[in-house]
Amino acid sequence: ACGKAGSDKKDGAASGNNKSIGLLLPENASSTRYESFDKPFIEAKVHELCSDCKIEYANAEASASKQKQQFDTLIAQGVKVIILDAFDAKATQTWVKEAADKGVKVVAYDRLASGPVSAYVSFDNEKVGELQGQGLVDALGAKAAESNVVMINGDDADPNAAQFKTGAHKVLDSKVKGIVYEQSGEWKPTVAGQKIGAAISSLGKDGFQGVYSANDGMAGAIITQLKSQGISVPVGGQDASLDAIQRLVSGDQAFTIYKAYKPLADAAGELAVNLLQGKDVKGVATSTVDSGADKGIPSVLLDPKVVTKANIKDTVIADKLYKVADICTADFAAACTAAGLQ
Amino acid sequence: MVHVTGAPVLALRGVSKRFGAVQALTDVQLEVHAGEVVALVGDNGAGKSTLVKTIAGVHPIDEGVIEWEGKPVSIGRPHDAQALGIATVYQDLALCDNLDVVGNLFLGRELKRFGTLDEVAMEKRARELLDTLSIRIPSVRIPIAGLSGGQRQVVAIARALVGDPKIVILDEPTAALGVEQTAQVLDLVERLRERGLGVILISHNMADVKAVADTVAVLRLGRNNGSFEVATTSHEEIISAITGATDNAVTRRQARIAEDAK
Amino acid sequence: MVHVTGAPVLALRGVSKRFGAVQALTDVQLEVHAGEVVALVGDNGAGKSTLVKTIAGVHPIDEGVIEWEGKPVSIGRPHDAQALGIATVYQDLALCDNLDVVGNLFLGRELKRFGTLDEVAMEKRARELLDTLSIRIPSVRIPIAGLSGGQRQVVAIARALVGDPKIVILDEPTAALGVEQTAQVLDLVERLRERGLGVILISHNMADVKAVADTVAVLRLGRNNGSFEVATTSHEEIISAITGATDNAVTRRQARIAEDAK
Amino acid sequence: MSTETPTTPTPPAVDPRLLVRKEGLAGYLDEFGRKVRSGELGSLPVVVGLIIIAAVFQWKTGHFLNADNVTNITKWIAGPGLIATGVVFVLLLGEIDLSLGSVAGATAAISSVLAVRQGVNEWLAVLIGIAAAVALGALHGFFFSKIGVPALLVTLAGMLAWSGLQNLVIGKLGTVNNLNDGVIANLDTYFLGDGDIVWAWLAAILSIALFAAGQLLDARRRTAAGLPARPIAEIAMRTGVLAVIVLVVAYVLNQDRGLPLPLVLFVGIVAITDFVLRRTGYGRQIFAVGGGIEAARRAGINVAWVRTSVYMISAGLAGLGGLFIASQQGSADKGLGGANMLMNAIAAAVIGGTSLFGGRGKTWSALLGILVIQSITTGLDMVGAEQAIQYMITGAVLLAAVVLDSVSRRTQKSNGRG
Amino acid sequence: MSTETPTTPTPPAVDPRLLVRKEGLAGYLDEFGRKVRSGELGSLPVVVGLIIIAAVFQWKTGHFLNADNVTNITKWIAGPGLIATGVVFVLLLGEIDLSLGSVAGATAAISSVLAVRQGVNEWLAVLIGIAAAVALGALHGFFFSKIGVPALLVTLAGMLAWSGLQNLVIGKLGTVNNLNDGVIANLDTYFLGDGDIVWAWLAAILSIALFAAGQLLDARRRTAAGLPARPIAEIAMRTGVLAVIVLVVAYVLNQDRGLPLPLVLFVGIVAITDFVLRRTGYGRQIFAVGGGIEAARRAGINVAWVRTSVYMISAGLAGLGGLFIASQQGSADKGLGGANMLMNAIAAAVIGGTSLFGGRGKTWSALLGILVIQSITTGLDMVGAEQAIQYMITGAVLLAAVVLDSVSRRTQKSNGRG
Ligand SMILES: Nc1ncnc2c1ncn2[C@@H]1O[C@H](COP(=O)(O)OP(=O)(O)OP(=O)(O)O)[C@@H](O)[C@H]1O
Ligand SMILES: Nc1ncnc2c1ncn2[C@@H]1O[C@H](COP(=O)(O)OP(=O)(O)OP(=O)(O)O)[C@@H](O)[C@H]1O
Ligand SMILES: [Mg+2]
Ligand SMILES: [Mg+2]
Repeated sequence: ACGKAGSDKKDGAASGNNKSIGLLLPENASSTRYESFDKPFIEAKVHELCSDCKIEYANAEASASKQKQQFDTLIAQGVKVIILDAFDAKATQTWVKEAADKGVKVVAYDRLASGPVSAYVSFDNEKVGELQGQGLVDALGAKAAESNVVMINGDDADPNAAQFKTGAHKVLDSKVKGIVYEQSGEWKPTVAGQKIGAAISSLGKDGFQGVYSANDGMAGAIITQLKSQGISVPVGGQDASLDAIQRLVSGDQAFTIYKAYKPLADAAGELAVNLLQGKDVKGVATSTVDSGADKGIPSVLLDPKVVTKANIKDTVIADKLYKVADICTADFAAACTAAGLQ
Repeated sequence: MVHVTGAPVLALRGVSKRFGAVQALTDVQLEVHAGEVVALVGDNGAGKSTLVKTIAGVHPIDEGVIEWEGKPVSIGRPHDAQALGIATVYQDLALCDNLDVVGNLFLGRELKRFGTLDEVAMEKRARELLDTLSIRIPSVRIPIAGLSGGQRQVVAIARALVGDPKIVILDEPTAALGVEQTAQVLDLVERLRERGLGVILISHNMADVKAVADTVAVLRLGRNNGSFEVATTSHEEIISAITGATDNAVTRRQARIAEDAK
Repeated sequence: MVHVTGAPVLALRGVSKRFGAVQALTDVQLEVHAGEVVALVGDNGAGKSTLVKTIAGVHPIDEGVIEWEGKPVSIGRPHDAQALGIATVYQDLALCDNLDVVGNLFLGRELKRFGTLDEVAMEKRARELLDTLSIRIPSVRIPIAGLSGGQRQVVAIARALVGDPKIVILDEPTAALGVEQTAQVLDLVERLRERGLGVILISHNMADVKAVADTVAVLRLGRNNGSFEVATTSHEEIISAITGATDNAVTRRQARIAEDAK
Repeated sequence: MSTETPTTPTPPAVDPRLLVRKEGLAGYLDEFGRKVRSGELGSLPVVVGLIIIAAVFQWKTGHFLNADNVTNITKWIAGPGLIATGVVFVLLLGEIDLSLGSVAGATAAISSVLAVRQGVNEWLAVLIGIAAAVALGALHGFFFSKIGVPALLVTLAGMLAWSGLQNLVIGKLGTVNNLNDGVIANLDTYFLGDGDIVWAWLAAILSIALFAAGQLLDARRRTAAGLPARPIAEIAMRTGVLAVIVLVVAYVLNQDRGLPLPLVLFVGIVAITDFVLRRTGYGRQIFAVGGGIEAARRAGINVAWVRTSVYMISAGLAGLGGLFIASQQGSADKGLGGANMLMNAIAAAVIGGTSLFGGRGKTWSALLGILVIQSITTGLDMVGAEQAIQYMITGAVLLAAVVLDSVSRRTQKSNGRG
Repeated sequence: MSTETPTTPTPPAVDPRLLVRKEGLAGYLDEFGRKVRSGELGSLPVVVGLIIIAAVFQWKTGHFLNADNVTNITKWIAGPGLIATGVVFVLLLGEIDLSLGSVAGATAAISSVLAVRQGVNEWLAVLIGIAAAVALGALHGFFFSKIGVPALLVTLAGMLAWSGLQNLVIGKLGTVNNLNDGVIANLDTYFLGDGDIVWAWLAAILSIALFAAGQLLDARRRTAAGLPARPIAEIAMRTGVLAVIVLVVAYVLNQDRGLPLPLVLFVGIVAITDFVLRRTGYGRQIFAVGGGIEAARRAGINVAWVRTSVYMISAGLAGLGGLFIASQQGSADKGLGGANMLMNAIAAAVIGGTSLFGGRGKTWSALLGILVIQSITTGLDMVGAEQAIQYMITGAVLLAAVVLDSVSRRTQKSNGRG
């Protein structure tokens, strides 16, 4: 007499909530991008296309379990389209399938959630890692081939950190002399600072010529420690966070990776509204990707950019990510003038 | 015996106290004059310790009035009672197990020097105090946790003498004491009376009560059950007020033993 | 008085115990026979409770031998002592404040029914036990934390009677008790002796000791200081063995009072 | 031993100071009023809090109390709720276990990796996982009770070590998806009464009947032994209240897919552990150790064993909870059972009314507490509160829930003998 | 009051059972041996542990004890060490404070945002930040001691709420870089004796002289009052040991850039708090409350105020610690002061020898404990251990460090009266 939850069951909360789009973002502790950029940009785009649509937002705080709960809650609320930035993209197979059974469509955002998603919008994480590696090689310039590099990676428990790492290795392994020290910085600046301190103690002050940092937060602490020991080598990060842009201006940090959140968010918003209104997504999602058994997922794939002191104006400022005034606080005024920002 | 005159230093008028479903005290009256030793007696669970704790501010009273030198006062916490000049030795002692003997003796009334604790002066004074009570404690620097029951009791008694109280309340102070220490405490009670302090002494030992008390107040099941002048009352009268019957285990036991002896 | 025959049930031979820098017991001897009441007396801090705790397995001994029915045994934890048949009432009672009276009485020896606790049987038995000790406790279902000092003491005594001990050790069992309850406990001690149990009774009350004990063992500063037949020894002899001097606070106080009375 | 008649039998007079409850319903209400006034509220504040939370979110969102949302909430509480049940056990000892989150994570990792990557039979994998959890608990218990290392430290070390173990077991390949239709996957998707609602009703009614029968039998034995017993009117009332709650919940859940298996298992485990704690000698020993180690030791209780076994039980429950969480999120990953999970479990136990100071509490408090926390989380997610605000509100609501509880407990505390 | 002569003065005979220590060095060694045997080791196990850790890593890496690595370690211990000092205060009360990490994060956020984004004078910003931390502590203290909510819960709520506050303050623009050459930035980069080594030596020698003078004066007063005093030989030996440690550390640090400012400030604060705890009436009250709330209350101590003020102090110290961490990582961000930081701080306090059960401990234990933890972390970083392995080793070493400590404490514990 007992049975499985089936699609034959009555559709719990189908009651007229068809104007809601779910938005699930993975975390907010190690990066500010999600709530500072992704969320407002997506909301703006959705409202632009569908003025009475509502966004139901939740953040998973770096927990797959919590994200699943939020996912289920959205379905229970009767949401028909979910933009899902999966904390753990590998773990979503069953979720997406359950949703599909209930007629709920999922847009995989930023990370390719496994399962039969309806569309996918992203930067390629491995590509980001490659760009980071290339950025460091460029910063090292002619000496790159004789340079030893220290790598401070993201948290081992975060699946995305592994993809950044793979990408970076792809480039660095062949183009520099060697990786002389590699550790997880756990996405935590303090930890990263201590790791670089240990690296300096182990390798000596001239034991390495460049530092790969998986994100900007860790890069800040790494640079602080290097400076306090009087070491000056190129350090690169990721995220184009404000503090990193400031360090680019002052010359402390060599580069960061800028993923233009606006086009990403715009594409997601448009796809979601189209799905909600039953329109075809092919017009927006021009390419396709495969994910396990699910072939030919309509996709929007965007290219991340390397930001250096030279192209700040053309990237983050041009995209209105930051105002010049945000970057050029009193402390950075002189450097800004020198860099031609003011 | 010192003569009692004037208004009582401390007076309880119609005090009641309830714990959950238990009415521990009902409409209790009590008066203590300067230079008077009042013995408070009663069966186990009669409410003696509860009464003491209401006076000492440990349990605020539910109803009734506490008067101090004729004026009603409100005693809401132990600090209030101490500020009035009430020093209390509790039946359950209430010492800090982790502090040493000196620390416990002066807790809340530390001697200071340049604003910092004057350990030397306190240790000296502690040794003097304990000597007057003829107790042997291996060292005044070991934590209370390592003392015997009687040693702890003496420390608690000595604690009440630091400072300058007007009323000293002793809740079964000699329960854990040896014969010699008991004699010292009885001496101490008499010295306190001579110096004009009021003393409330709780004890189950009628011999001790008769030896030092001026009046005996009896509590029974949380109510007053008579108040007697010690000089004019017999042992048996007090005991029957305590047990509420002239035929009780004590008299039966005595009768039986007398019979056996025959 | 029952006649003592054969080997002692419990014998201590040269027992020593040290706490940190304090040598609490040195080379102590003690014998208890079936049907005998041994009173253990001594000044505060003499080491009586420590001795009891070594027998009960609370503090394992450092040196010496404990013999049970003639054979040396090792008592390393309270469970060992209980298994031998030693029931102990501690001076510091050691009850679980959060459990109710019934729970404490049967702790470690719960009555069961179909493998689960038989609360009904235990509650019934608890009421009977407490009645024989004529104590009034508002309800056997309130946590121990809400009992008066004497009520707790009676619960601890009743605890020792659950089970089937051969030796009962009572460490100052009547310290907190009223006159009636004290009489009941003395009766109880006599009943235990009649039933052929050995009893070790610690008390500072010489009258009680003389009333029920067969022999008196004196401890002083952690060493044996004499053992007396109660029948043939005077009050004063015992007290001077306890205090280590014939001139002590007790005799001085008596002399002074006698003088005042003149 | 004291079967002999005492020499001086005193009539067992009832203490005249004890306020006896009047007979019947009036007496019950009377006593209830007195208890509320003197601060013995029991779980009333939590229940009221729960009702307020539900009302507020229902009003804000309009579908908080919908059948499928209630189903979701009752499914999700099982995992963290089992961890919270484990927390109740250690709190009863007056101790803490910080490792339970990591143990849950490690268990899920072990079972999943065995079943999915090594191809071990899934039932066996689950058993091995739970056995491993119990073994970890035994290790904590050993260091704590035999070596004497403070429990906070042992379990802090455990927290680090077992999350390391979890990472190692999951390995470079990362997240392990549950087997389709496997044991773990079914934990989450199976419903009692799905298709045939009779079963769901039967389960609900059976639990009510068991409760009433137990109460009646107990009252009869007490009356027979001459002890005060609960009057029939009161038993009827208590059964009535329980029946209403159970039947309403069952009705609402039946509107969706029936009783979720995780809820049934969780409630069942809570009921069993509650029985063990209150009705067996072993449970009594746990309370005794929590109330006073020295007293328990002197009563001949094997304190070391009680402590070790409690750590084993709590780790086992946490391990089971980890499997429920894996089932619910569809996979075992490196982050399963992180620090937040543990904090929620501890908060749940305390909000539900288990004392942090040992010796007082029930496993039912894990159920009540986790229900409060999950309701708040779900509600806030539905309202779409911003992350920072959400943190603050969660913090504030937790505080509010316990302030009420604490204030009500104060009277009792101040009555304690010092 | 008892200045009157007693009627029966007993000669104050020394208890013959007390084993008195023999005079001179022999007596000292004798007593030391006895203490080791009976388990009163004090901080010896931690110190030995530290030496072993240093030796192992020196052997493994070859440059663990190099001047610049030692400098790094001593710089890093300041931030978490200050939080651990705050933890010692609450542990002395027998309580816990889970919010200290969040408080550190919120303080760093407030000060940085004020100074950098609002252009407030940086000293003022730092003061406001610390004042805010103290205010948060006061709030915890109020709920705990006045309302009666268990401290674990209050601070759990605080942990969530203040990390929300931290996120709000930092806001959408994210991570805030420290001002170049500002107060906070300098905390990390300033060295006493950088350039002029005389100052560094002076600071070291001054602290030794102060210690010796204090000990000598105390001994003289005691002898004058007829109390047993520490023999001169022992004072000389203690001073000697201290001098060797201080001078060796100073020498090694001078090989690099001199005494790091964070280390000097941290040690200074530990010394001051130690003085407050051991030598003032307020410190005595803290111990009393930790040893027995009811006894302290009956002694007329304002228990609520002592508790509240301790929570204020610990929050203030955590706030200061947060600024040190911000200084060391070059910025204030949303993750500063996360859960791991707090766990390390608690572990440090306990490893250093502060009891979790209240009423026993020293602030120096925060210094010792954090030194152990930081040495292990740095050593493992240098060896290049993997993250998962690192977690496990850290857990295992923490455990090993305290097992020794616990075993040695057991004898003492079993002597406690139950
Ligand atoms: N746990 C302990 N740690 C250190 N010293 C202790 C401990 N227990 C007892 N002592 C010491 O041992 C001595 C004997 O104590 P014990 O409690 O046996 O005395 P007692 O004869 O029972 O005294 P009383 O009549 O006061 O109860 C005392 O001086 C006490 O300081
Ligand atoms: N904190 C409390 N909570 C509940 N009931 C209490 C509390 N304190 C005392 N009682 C009850 O109040 C009554 C009186 O207790 P109290 O301690 O005052 O007795 P007592 O006269 O001092 O007895 P004893 O001679 O045994 O010390 C007892 O029945 C006891 O159960
Ligand atoms: Mg009393
Ligand atoms: Mg004793």
